[in-house]
Amino acid sequence: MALQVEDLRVHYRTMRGDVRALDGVTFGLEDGEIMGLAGESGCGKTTLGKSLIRLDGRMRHVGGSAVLDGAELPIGDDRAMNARRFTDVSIIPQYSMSAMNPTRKIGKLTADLLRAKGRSYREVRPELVRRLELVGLSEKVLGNYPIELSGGMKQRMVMVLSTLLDPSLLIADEVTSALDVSNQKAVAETLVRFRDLGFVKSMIVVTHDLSLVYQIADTIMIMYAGQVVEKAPASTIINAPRHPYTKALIGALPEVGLEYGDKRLKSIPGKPPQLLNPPTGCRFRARCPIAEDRCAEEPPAVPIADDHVASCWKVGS
Amino acid sequence: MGRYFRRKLLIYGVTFFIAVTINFAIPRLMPGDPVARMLTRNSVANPETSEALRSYFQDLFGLDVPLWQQYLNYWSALFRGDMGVSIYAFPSPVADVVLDALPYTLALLLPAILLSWFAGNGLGALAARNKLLDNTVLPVGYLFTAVPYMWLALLLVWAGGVLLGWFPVAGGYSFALTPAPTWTFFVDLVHHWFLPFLSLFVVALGGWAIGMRNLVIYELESDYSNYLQALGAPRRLVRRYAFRNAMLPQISGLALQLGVVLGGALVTEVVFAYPGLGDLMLNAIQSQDFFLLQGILMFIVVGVLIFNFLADVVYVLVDPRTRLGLEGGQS
Amino acid sequence: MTAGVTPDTEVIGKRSEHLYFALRNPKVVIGLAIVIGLLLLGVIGPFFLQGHPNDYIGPKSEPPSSEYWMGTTYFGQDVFAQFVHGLRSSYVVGGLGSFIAFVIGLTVGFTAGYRGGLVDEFLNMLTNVVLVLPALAVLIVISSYLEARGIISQAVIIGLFSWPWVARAVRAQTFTLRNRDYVDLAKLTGKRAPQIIVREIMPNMASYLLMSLILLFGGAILFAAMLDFIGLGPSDAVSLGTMMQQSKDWSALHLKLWWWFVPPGLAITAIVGSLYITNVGLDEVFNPKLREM
Amino acid sequence: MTNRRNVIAIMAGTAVAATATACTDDSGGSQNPEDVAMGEFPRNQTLYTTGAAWEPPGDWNPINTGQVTGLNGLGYEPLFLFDPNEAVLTPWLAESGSWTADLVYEAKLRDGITWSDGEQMTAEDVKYTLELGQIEAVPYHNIWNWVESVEVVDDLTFRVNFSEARHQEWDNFLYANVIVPEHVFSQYSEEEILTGANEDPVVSGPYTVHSYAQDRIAWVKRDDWWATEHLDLEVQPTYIVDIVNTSNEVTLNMLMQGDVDLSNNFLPGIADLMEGQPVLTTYFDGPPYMLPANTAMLIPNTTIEPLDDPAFRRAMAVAISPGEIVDTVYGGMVAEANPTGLLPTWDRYIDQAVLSEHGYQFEPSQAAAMLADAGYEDNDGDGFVEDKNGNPFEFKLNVPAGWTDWEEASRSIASDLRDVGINVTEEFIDAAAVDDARTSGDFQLILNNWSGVSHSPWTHYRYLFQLPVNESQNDANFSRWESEEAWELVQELAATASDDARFQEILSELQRLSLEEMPAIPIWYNGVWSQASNSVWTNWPSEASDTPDAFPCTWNEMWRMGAIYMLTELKPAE
Repeated sequence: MALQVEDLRVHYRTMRGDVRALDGVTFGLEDGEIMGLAGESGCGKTTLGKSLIRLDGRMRHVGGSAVLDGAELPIGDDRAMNARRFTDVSIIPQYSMSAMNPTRKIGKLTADLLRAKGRSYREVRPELVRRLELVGLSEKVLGNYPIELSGGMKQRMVMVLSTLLDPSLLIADEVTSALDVSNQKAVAETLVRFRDLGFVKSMIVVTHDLSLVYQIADTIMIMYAGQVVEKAPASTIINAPRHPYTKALIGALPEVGLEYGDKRLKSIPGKPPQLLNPPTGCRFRARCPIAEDRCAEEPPAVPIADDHVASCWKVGS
Repeated sequence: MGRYFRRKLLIYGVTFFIAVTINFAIPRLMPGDPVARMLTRNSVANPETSEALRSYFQDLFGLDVPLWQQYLNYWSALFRGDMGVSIYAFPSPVADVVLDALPYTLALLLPAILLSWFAGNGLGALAARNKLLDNTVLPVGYLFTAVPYMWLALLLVWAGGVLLGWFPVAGGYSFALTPAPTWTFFVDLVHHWFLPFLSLFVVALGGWAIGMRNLVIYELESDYSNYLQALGAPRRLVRRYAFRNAMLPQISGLALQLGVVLGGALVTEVVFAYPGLGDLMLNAIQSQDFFLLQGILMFIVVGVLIFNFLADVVYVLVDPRTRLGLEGGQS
Repeated sequence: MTAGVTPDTEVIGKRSEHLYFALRNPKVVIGLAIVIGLLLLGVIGPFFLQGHPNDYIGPKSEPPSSEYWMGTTYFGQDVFAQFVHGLRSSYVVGGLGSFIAFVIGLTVGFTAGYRGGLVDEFLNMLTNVVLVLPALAVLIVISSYLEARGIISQAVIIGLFSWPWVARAVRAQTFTLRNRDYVDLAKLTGKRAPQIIVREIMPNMASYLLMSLILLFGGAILFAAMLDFIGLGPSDAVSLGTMMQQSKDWSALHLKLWWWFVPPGLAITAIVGSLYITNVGLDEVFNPKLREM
Repeated sequence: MTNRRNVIAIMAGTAVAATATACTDDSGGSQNPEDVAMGEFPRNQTLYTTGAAWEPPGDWNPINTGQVTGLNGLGYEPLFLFDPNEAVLTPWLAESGSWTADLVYEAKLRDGITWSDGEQMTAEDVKYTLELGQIEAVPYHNIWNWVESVEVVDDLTFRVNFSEARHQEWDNFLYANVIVPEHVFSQYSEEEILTGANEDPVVSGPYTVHSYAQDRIAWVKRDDWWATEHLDLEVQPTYIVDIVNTSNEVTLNMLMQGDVDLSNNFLPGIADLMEGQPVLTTYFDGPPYMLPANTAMLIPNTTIEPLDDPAFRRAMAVAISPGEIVDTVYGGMVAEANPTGLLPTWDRYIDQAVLSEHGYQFEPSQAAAMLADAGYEDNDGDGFVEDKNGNPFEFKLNVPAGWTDWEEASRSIASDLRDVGINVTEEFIDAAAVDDARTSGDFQLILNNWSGVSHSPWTHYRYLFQLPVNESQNDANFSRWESEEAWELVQELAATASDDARFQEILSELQRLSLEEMPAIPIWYNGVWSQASNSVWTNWPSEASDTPDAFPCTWNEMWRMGAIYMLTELKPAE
């Protein structure tokens, strides 16, 4: 078990009070597992991604824990967390295009980062160059400024950079959203390759693009309104989802390979509840076609198979 | 890069052209007849004499030919470095009078603007990372930027000059000295220079500090800063990057601010009777010496243009984006 | 990234959110309080004082008293009367000057940014030219040739030379906004350019425009003060700048008439300073990032 | 003589030198004697003055005006000085001079007057100077309307033949114009003579130019000044540094810091300041503090109704309160003008009979009455009278914007006039615009004070009545008042010697005319602004009997009226 998250609660401070972006999230991640994390925007998937590496200014760690390789991640403590970043946990951000300081040569940037981690650029460089070639970048880019690279090049550069110290957990946050279909494929494959080559142990791929996750992820976790609704092997989620929300999400999925995500979700009647003071019980019940009185109470996480969990009253029976 | 500079130079060229044209046009559209003024100053009794003088000055000032020809003459004269004769300092040529005053203004302006720039940026950067500073230094900064130059200057003279008697109250150097390459003279120059410089420096300082503070904050919130932090880079590194990038806009700001600080210098000089362009300008105004006034404006404009161009060069040197971006690099 | 906050911003509109923070931002509140306070004094004050502020109403060089709140000048003019009238005209210059500059700046900026192409080339050139010209020097030269100088004429020439940086910024903003989908949508629905600019683009940079207007205002007041100070002020009216000049010319400091010398300078500092502080406050209101500081 | 242009080089040079010295010794080289040679004026041998120069030194040419302070007096000198107390010309360069015949004037120069380049001054120089006047554009060109020829009798004696003996005008020339060295000026082209700068002037006076800069000129004492031998006169200061006028503020600061010994510019509130600053003195201890220098008058444009009506102008005169201006604006630093406009110097010429008959004083009610009698009434009830044809009128009183004391004065005048129903408002326009208006006649009311102390009231009446009225009036009769009778008298006056009985008759007649016709309304006497500091130099001219009574003034026209004696009488402070 590489990562074990227990009842994680993270809130957003706003003028109206706390928005419960993560409200008791629990899941595990095996070594070598690539987990797709999907759901509507606002469901908390990005928040979860961030929580595991760096809370931004308005986030507050309210409760729960995340244990990585047997050592707890000090989510609430930015300083303590620093020690784990890059080496243990790393991220490929949504904004790869603008992730690198525009006024610093890429090589120098890398050197700075390594020095901060007490590693010598000179020692790491050969490996770095090898990995660059792996993703089809020449050694020269190290002498370039980010603006001299194309979008795709930047994306790959960031991927190499983020995984340079072989972190055991990598969070890929909407990495493909900015790219065209062909690049998406390439990036997705690169992620898998990185895992296979052991550059990263396990990976959480945050996305709204189910079809893409389906191709690379071992497991998929679906979130709704700040909570986990279902987690199972990719194929199970796509072919035999149990939770009504997942069903709605996948439901009429005609064939794999078509981009779904938000476009499709709009067809689910109603809107997700706002998380300022969420309703008790099952949060999907307002939109749930099969909701019943029981759903007014918090549904349990029902283990369907040993690698398949769904939080719904109806899946048990 | 070449294209970048060609463009800039074009702009400066046009600016110069327009400035010269304004310079030429304004006086001729405005009331106040310089020749009549010379005559009244020569207060000549009998008509025929005044007529003789009038025609004499007429062609001395080149007012006796058609307008378009005056304009052409004006240009050709300009390139010969001939800006006409000053009425205020008759009969010295305008160029000489201005050149006399120029060093003083430069000596005031350049240190004031550069030092305030460095100090201000430092202060701003500090404020951006330190809540306490942010709440103490900045409000003061706002006040300083808001103080009318001359008012501050007057207070400084009164305090440092009259009450304490630490500093001289007027002039570029002691009236007891004649310029000479001696230590005494140099010390005296500095002594006279300090208060005017200080009042300029203080006012400019605040502006830079505020600007820098905001820029740094923005940079600290930018994507690359987030990425750095996500990868566990120490705050020192993040700040260093942010500061470096925040400097860039400040550099182009340097050029733009020049005009403003220069304005300050003009009025400050008046308060200290500091023999620079500002003081000269006031005298030119009071004696309706539009040749001199034009000459001064001319020098100022050229100076500002040069300074701007230097700023551009520096900018290109420090910011790869301008450099590469204009060589046609992607994105 | 906004995933987490989308819910609440849906619930509470941006406008009210800004207002909410504005009213809770000390910088904004204090700054505006001072500016408006002095404004009111300048607007209302004169109505309670009869006669011209330059009339010789009382004893000469009188220190502040219950009768003459700010004392009297060297000639026995009521400093308070001059002060309130001065405030009024300074606000007029600031207001009118900044308004003119603002309008020019917007028009040039929007046209350049929205039309692009040659129009942009030309306007941008124009902007840069005026930007490089040393404003005060030019103002001095121009106004030194005006025969009868008035507050209005002063405001106008100030306005005519302080617009470029607004134009520049607006142009840049427009560039980024003009390709937004809602603008394209508006285009498709056949709205005409001015409409689009006013309805679609302007609202999206309202905060920015407001702030630049404030800065212009402060700048105009300072410019006016400088002109007044070197004797290029309105020859017929009283402004804070002319007060400052008068008190200097009649060596108020030497004659220990501080009550004549201090108020005008202090008032200008207060007004402009408060404007700047308000501005920073608003900046924080409009940019949550700064708010977190 | 060094010039400011070097400063650029020097600053650079010094910076280097300075840093060099800085490394070697921090005490600096100030003990080094040659620094003094470099021109560091010893304070106790130097007189610092300001108030005379309004522009940077750039013109050492005595032919045209607008020259550096002291050029005519310290540098060049006239044949005679005018003694304002005795109202007589006293010999200066000339040892003696007199009318040897009706149309012949002969004078003898003092022996052994040397120009600063060592040349002797001879009658040739005088002849040359006079004949320069034959060039049209030379200001004293007009003497050749009545001078016929100049002959050199011997080295020191010259004779002038006249076509008409204009005594007053000739006297005016004798002390108002300086003698220039022929051997220098004959080298100049006509243009150089008219507008050349004449740097490094070759002079006959007690000082020569030491150095100058944009904001100052320094004079250094000559050791071979003729007057030391002939008149046993010795100018006390070795150096005189005259500082170009700056603002009142700055001048006051310098006075109070003891950087300036004598300020000849109007400084507001000096009266109040002197209480706290015993070291400062003025000519009189109490009001009016200053000696009168010229008469400030309200000039009506008599070419427009109803200003063309003497009765109306007299009413205005009665309506205006000079006292208000004297007290409120000047804080008692000036005196009310005599209705005749004649300066106190000329008191002896004032005809009391005429004055008591035609004189007047501030009396609003009477002014209103006078208006009514003259047929000016307010029929449309707007509070202001209309002109004789019943048309309302509104006049502007223009003064140069920025002339603070005049601005205040004009406010006071305008409100006085409004009080009696004459609709006048003050308007401050540019100094140049005022000049143009005054010269071209395109104005309604202005203030002017160009009638100043001189050897004879003739200048005053020339100023008032000069005819003909030209397109542009440059220095006289700005009212454009055409009184043939008066002008006849003025011309006769010009040709009448002061000791001639006819002289007083003419003056009485002119006084009557000026009071009846009121071409201009005298209001106050501008002072010979003079604030001196006793910190370094003492024994300034003052009313006290044990001090000199010369004008304590550095204005160019004052030296020739005895101000030069101020320098010979000064004493270093203990």
